[in-house]
Amino acid sequence: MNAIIISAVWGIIMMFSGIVTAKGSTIRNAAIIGLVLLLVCNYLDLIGYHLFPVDTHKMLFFDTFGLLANGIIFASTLIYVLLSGREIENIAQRMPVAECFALIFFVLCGVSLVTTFNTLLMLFLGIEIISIPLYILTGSDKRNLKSNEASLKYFLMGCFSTGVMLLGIAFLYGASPNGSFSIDDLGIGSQKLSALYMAGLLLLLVSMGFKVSAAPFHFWTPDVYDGAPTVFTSFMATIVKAGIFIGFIRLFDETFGDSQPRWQLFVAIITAVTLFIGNITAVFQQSVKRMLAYSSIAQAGFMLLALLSINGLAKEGIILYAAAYSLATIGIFAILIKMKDYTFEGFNGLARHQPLLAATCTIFLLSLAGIPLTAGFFAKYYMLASVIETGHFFWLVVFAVLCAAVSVYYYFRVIQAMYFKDGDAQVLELRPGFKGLLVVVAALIVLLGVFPQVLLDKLYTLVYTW
Amino acid sequence: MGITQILFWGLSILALLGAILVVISKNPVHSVLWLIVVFMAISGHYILLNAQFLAIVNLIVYAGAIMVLFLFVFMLMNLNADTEPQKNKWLKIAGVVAGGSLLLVLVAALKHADMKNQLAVMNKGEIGLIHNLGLVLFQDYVVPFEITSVLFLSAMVGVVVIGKKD
Amino acid sequence: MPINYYIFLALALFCIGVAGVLTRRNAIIIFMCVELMLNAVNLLLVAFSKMHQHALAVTNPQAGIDGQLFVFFIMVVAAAEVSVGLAIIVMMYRNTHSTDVNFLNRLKH
Amino acid sequence: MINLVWLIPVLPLAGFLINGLFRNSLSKGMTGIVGCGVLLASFILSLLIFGQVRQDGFHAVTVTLFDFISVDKLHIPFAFQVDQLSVLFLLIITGVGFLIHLYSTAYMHEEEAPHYARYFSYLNLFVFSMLLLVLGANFVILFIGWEGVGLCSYLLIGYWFKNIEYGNAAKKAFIMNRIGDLGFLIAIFWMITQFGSVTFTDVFGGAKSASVGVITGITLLLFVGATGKSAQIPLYTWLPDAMAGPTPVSALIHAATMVTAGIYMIARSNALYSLAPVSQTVVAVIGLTTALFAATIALKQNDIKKVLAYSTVSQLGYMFLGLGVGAYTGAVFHVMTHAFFKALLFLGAGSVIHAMGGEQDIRKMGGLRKALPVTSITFLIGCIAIAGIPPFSGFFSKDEILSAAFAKSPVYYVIGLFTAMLTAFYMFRLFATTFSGTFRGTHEQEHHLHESPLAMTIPLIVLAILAAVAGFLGIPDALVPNAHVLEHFLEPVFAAGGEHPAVEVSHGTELGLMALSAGLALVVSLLAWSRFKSKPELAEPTGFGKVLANKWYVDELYNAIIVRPLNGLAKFFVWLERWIIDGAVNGVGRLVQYGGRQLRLLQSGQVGGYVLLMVIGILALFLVELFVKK
Amino acid sequence: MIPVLLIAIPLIGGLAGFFIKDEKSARGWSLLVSLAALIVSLWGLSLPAKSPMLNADAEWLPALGSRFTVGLDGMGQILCLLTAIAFPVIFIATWRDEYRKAWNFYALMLLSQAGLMGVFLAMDALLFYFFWELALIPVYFLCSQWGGEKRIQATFKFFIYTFVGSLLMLIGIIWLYSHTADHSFSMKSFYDLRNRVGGQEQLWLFWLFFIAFAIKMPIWPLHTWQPDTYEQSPTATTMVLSGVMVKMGVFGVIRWLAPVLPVGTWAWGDTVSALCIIGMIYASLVAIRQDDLKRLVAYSSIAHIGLMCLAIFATTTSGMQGVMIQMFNHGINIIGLWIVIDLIERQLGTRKISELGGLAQKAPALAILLVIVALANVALPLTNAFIGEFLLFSGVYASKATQYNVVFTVVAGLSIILSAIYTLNMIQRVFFGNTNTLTEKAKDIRLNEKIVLAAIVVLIVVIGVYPKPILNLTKETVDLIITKMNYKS
Repeated sequence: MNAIIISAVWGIIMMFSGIVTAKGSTIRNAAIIGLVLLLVCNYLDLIGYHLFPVDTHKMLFFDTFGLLANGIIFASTLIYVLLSGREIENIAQRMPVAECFALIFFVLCGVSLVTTFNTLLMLFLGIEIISIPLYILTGSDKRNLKSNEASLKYFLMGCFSTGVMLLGIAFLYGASPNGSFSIDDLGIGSQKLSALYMAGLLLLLVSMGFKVSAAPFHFWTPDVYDGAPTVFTSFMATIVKAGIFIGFIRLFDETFGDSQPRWQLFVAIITAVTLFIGNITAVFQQSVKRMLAYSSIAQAGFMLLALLSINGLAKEGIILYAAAYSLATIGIFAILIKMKDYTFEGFNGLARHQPLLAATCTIFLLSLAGIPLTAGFFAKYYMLASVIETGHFFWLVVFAVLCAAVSVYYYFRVIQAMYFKDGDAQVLELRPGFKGLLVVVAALIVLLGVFPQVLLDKLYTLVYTW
Repeated sequence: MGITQILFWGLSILALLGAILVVISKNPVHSVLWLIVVFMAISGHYILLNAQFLAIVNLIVYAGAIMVLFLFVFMLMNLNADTEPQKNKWLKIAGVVAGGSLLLVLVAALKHADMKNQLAVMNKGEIGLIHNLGLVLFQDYVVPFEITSVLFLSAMVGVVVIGKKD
Repeated sequence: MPINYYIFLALALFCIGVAGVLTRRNAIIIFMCVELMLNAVNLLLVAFSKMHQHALAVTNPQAGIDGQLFVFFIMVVAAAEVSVGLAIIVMMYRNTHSTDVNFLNRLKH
Repeated sequence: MINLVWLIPVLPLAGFLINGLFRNSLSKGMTGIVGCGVLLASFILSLLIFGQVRQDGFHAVTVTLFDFISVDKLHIPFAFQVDQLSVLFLLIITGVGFLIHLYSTAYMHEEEAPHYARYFSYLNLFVFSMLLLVLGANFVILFIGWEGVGLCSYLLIGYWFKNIEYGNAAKKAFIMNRIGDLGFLIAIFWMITQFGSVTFTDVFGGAKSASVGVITGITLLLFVGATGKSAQIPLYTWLPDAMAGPTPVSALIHAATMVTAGIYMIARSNALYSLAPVSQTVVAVIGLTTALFAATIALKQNDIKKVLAYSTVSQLGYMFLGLGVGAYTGAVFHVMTHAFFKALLFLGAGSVIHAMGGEQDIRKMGGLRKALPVTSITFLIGCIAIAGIPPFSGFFSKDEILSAAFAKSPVYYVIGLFTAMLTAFYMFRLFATTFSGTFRGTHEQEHHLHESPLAMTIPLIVLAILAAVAGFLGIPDALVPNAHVLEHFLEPVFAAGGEHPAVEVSHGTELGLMALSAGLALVVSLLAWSRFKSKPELAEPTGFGKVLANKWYVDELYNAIIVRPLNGLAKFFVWLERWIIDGAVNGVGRLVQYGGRQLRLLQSGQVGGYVLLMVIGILALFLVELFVKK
Repeated sequence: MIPVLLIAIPLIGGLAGFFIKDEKSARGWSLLVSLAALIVSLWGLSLPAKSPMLNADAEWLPALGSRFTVGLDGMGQILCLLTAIAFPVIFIATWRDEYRKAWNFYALMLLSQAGLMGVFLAMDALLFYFFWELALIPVYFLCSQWGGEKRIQATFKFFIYTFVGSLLMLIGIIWLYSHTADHSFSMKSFYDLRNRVGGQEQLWLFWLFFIAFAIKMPIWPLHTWQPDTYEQSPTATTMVLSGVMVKMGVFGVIRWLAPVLPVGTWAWGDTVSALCIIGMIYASLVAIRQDDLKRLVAYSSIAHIGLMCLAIFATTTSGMQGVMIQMFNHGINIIGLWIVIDLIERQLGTRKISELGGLAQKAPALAILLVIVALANVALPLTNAFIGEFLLFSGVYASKATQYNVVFTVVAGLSIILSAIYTLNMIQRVFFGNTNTLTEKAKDIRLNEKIVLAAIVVLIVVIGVYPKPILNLTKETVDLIITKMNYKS
């Protein structure tokens, strides 16, 4: 609860900070303070110290899983703001910085809801609170037609998926034995499911799949990620996606967990299609930004494996995956923002001019590709292991690794461009702090890659003592 | 067939008809108007189902506020029927076929649902009254209720930011 | 009324909305069709709410009220969405003088 | 003394290392001293050991140096076996080898010092390998030497590496040898699985309990090895080409070492062959065929060394015939006498070539008798010996084989006899063309003609004496009873292989046969002499002669049925590699790219399209739900 | 202790190497580090087999059941020794090669050494996988950065190829892990799996592992990355690749496949053997037609490795011993060949056989050393490779795991002949004959190269004459593996 309230309140503070000062850095610092506060409070929550003893009437449920996910998300956001926060000012000729930060905080509020919801209503509200600011952030570069277009596409399709989701919720409500939206009451057990229940489940799967850009409901992703200002693409592709994924897992674990065998096949199909489309389509992209959009689809495919096999490993893994994926993607986007040219050619010879940038970028890319010694490896490891643990869907595992191999192709294109091709990659001005932070992020990724247990220890003990 | 049944069928047909006309009207303004008809029909259903509060809110919020917003925008943009060029015919057909098959499939999926003897009671029950709803809303649902303020805030901020001329 | 009727009615409305989204090119009309879908869901929820009330009235006099409250929240959200959506459409219109979604294809592949 | 046997191979090895490593700093004189000295020392050591071995009641001694390979139950020690057979070979190798080394110091004197040293180091290595071969107490050590001589022949044949033709000849020798070696190697593996050991004593001891099929298989495979090393059909073609090397090398290869390896190995394995009659027949038939075949080719060769080379192949065929019919002693006897007279002939040919300034074509020689008296006389002795005219050595050894062959089958005898006549014919054709008549070379050559230096003539003389008298070591019982010294000496080795299967021929018949062959040889020799004395065959041969001159077109045949198909296959594989296998790999990559390009088109940029696809996705999920049984 | 040092020295040395921004110092540094590793490796050899210094164990991922367990058994000793010898030799031999940003080059080389050491030392499946990939990454960068004209495509193919394989192996590892009794990645748990994993499962699990190893070795038809990569890589890296890295595949089969999945190994033995043999003949024939020296050696390597793989599946002690010793020998010999090729290329700027000739006149020392190395390559007796191939072939011949042992031996034996053909062809066309305008200006080798090559030759001969120490070293490992492979017991 701490996080929800503080993020909402801090959003309002940010909103009004624009009145107090017009200086971008002040506002950004305020945001950073807010994020640190969020992290601290969330940690307090995690260790059982609740600042706001609110009776949520079982609307929300705060467990370690959700709170840990929150922590990861806030930390990622902090890193994101530190790395790319300044860029928000660059689109701020059209967009007041304060409002942008306010929206970001509102999104975080939504994410905290999604990670801790206990009724479908809260899930719905959380998703909407995430979505609406995002529509706006996507379109924040108002004069840019691409940004407009992305925003409108995102909005229209987002509404459509909301409709689908609501229909699903309605079906579930109809099927629920005692007329409730609470996920405690929806768990019907493992007996034969009614058609209504199944229909609701499928529709929810579709709409949540839409939000995490699972194929074939992913079509908005490349366009929106491409069109949105890069700094917000970074935010959407990482923090938001990770948050929604946690909610996704939570929904299917808590609500439908008992009837897992019934819906696993659907998830498997969606996962396979997502992996396939994400990876294959990314291969042909010419723009790194768009490639990253497709890669985010591909990564979502991998995360869906956790959904397929909801078990201890999966829940542990999804946290690690969220962390690994967010860190690496935020890092790459932070570098991408500094590039003058977003195409692959634009990266040619970067290693010569900016060895540090290239080196960190390489670590991020390696992490995304899932090479050992980076966090990405263990993230993928957990995903694969969780599915293998279930003993089914072995074909999907094999398919997933083949797709992972394809992913190497496009990630390594960037590395090739940076290191092995000649050219002069144009980079915007870099602050030393930025570089330092990149190194820190890269170090974090390597640390997680060698000792993932640093992050997972707490979760592990909790997951297995449940 | 009692009066409620007749009303049910009448409203249903009205709603469906209105909905279809929303989709096929050439003139956007007509679409808006037909949509209002649909909303009214649905409000009628709410009343039949003894959900008076929702019926009223539906009328006020949807038919009243939201649809007026739509109309405003149309007028602001001065859109009329001619501005919308025809979509690719095949896409249109595909759209209709897809919508139709979705209906078919959903109906097929739910046809066998064990709902035969479940009734949506009409004209009975107090839960739809503002008194009951209000109590529950401000007791059990206070958290979501407060949370929606965040939703509205963000929507407000967004609209201001986006709508502001620079 | 048997609940099935409501289910089918709501589904029909929903699918008409879907068909509208698929067939129309005007962003606002598409948006209206989405509203149609939401209303179909609302209707369904209210119908289910009454069904639950009927079924569970003995044990719980308040049974079914959740559905109606959910509808209330949907309306709230819809209102917020409409404001944002229309703002976006207006912004779009300012730049392109069109609300045609087919016009939006700078981003593809 | 016997414990010092390891010194015998190690000394040449040391010579190899000294000459090889310090080839740039050693003077030619030093090189020659080192090269010959180590051989002489080895020869003396061999003599000393021989002294011990020839005492009555000597049993084979095994000297183990160290554990070579020891895996699981298989133990292969690096061990030497000293017995009558190996000592005999030791003497031949070191003795004749020494003479050849000595000869070489003069023959190769025009080479630059480093190359001169290189030459001697190769020679030493060659001898080392050969010594290893005959001393080895098991098949693996034997095989090491076996491959070693193959390597050295490669190095020596290709000694003048600037000439690409010589290089090809060297390569051919090595590869042909390797083909045979593969057979040998497989035989060794078979022995390992069959007997769990490769040591001679274990293998021969265990052979009696093994099935005939197994023994036949092993022996046939061993014989495949032997055909490679000892230049038998079908792997003989490398030997004539091996003339590319310096002439003393040819002498070494043909006389003392290398080619006799096959004979040695089969003689050594007599215990096995005695148990496998089929193999024996194969050995005999192949040997006989080779003898005849090579002899026919030799008839029409004009290169002095080529004639000798084919005669070697032919004589080796004789030896195999001897082995095949069970006359192991005869075969070894022939090896010995052959070593003497063939070394003599080659060195003589070398002397001729030396005098002729490198010319090898006998059509451009003639009348050399006057200019090269020592050479011509010794060469004549060699010819008489090889032609089988009594009482020179070749007669006795050849006759022993022929009589054994007669005992086995008259057909063998008839063909053998015919071959012997051919031998006499082509040898005297060679002698007559080269040494009598008038000189047919250039004036410059005529001026240059001279008898070779002492270092060359002394070996010739020594060998000539040996070629003349060595036959008396094996006087057949038919002539003088119990005068066959060699048979008595070797008896322990061959007795171990079981009883001699040859049907004894009565002394009377044997005498008759002897007389027949001696008479025929004499007649044919004289015939050839008179035929070519003054009218050498200078024109290009025609008709059947051409076929013979072209060696029955065997090289061409091999080229057509082996080399070219192999090349074709290689070419096909290169194609396969590029377009199919790698093509498949790249194809997968390209397929992914193509897929990417096509799938990307789904991303049409149209919202309507996206929603449509979403709806289709939903439909698909529901259809799965409806229709897929779970 | 020693295993940790073996990994840590090159790892830390390599990381430090990135910061020595001076070509000469970086070169010296890397030589120093690699020599230090060699000393440690020799120290390890001097210790008795049971010495506690040879093992190290530390907590790593307790929740996953993976520990940082490293140890030196006989096979590890021999391969670590190979790795430890290879790097200084490579550094010395390529002392004069020029690299852009050389410090990065040397640092990456050291990192790859660390990865390789890790692979050979890991006694924990996950750790093994970790190092397996880690060894690959630096090599990828080395090849792509400093390689030939088509380096990017070639090495990329190599990378993806091997990556696919290793991912499949990862699946296999996880699958096995989830079936271990104590949910552990330790080698012991894996070795105990043979009773817990059914035959049917072993059948497909086998391929998950084998494909990874087969790609690395490489086994026909998964070999096509190899010639391209060898051709395009800088020679120093090619030496690492062919000298040490391909042994990872062989090693993997011996340590992580055959004993873990004996039924699968037995069931697929014939299939794999057939592939190996096809590969041997095929590669030998293709080698005959190569004009590029590097490609020729690459194909010859395929043939040699094929034989090793064949012998593993023969499941005989002598065959396995042969594999052990041959892994070492092949590494030494092929590095020797590469050194010669590098010398030629550096001097004359070409690797095309058709453009060379007559080098023996100009560079006799080089010619002699090459001939010896090449003869070792064709397994002439008294060279190290003879011991290896003799044991390999005898192992294959004696195999009871297949009924086609004789056929396998004979057909595989043909490659002996073929190898003689291409090797001699190469020697002849490069070194013999007359010089041409290009080779006219060739010079003989310098002292450092002479020393390195001479050292290699000495190793070749010493092992060829007295292989016993090495055979004894690996005896225990071989016995263990063979016992484990005999699944019936």
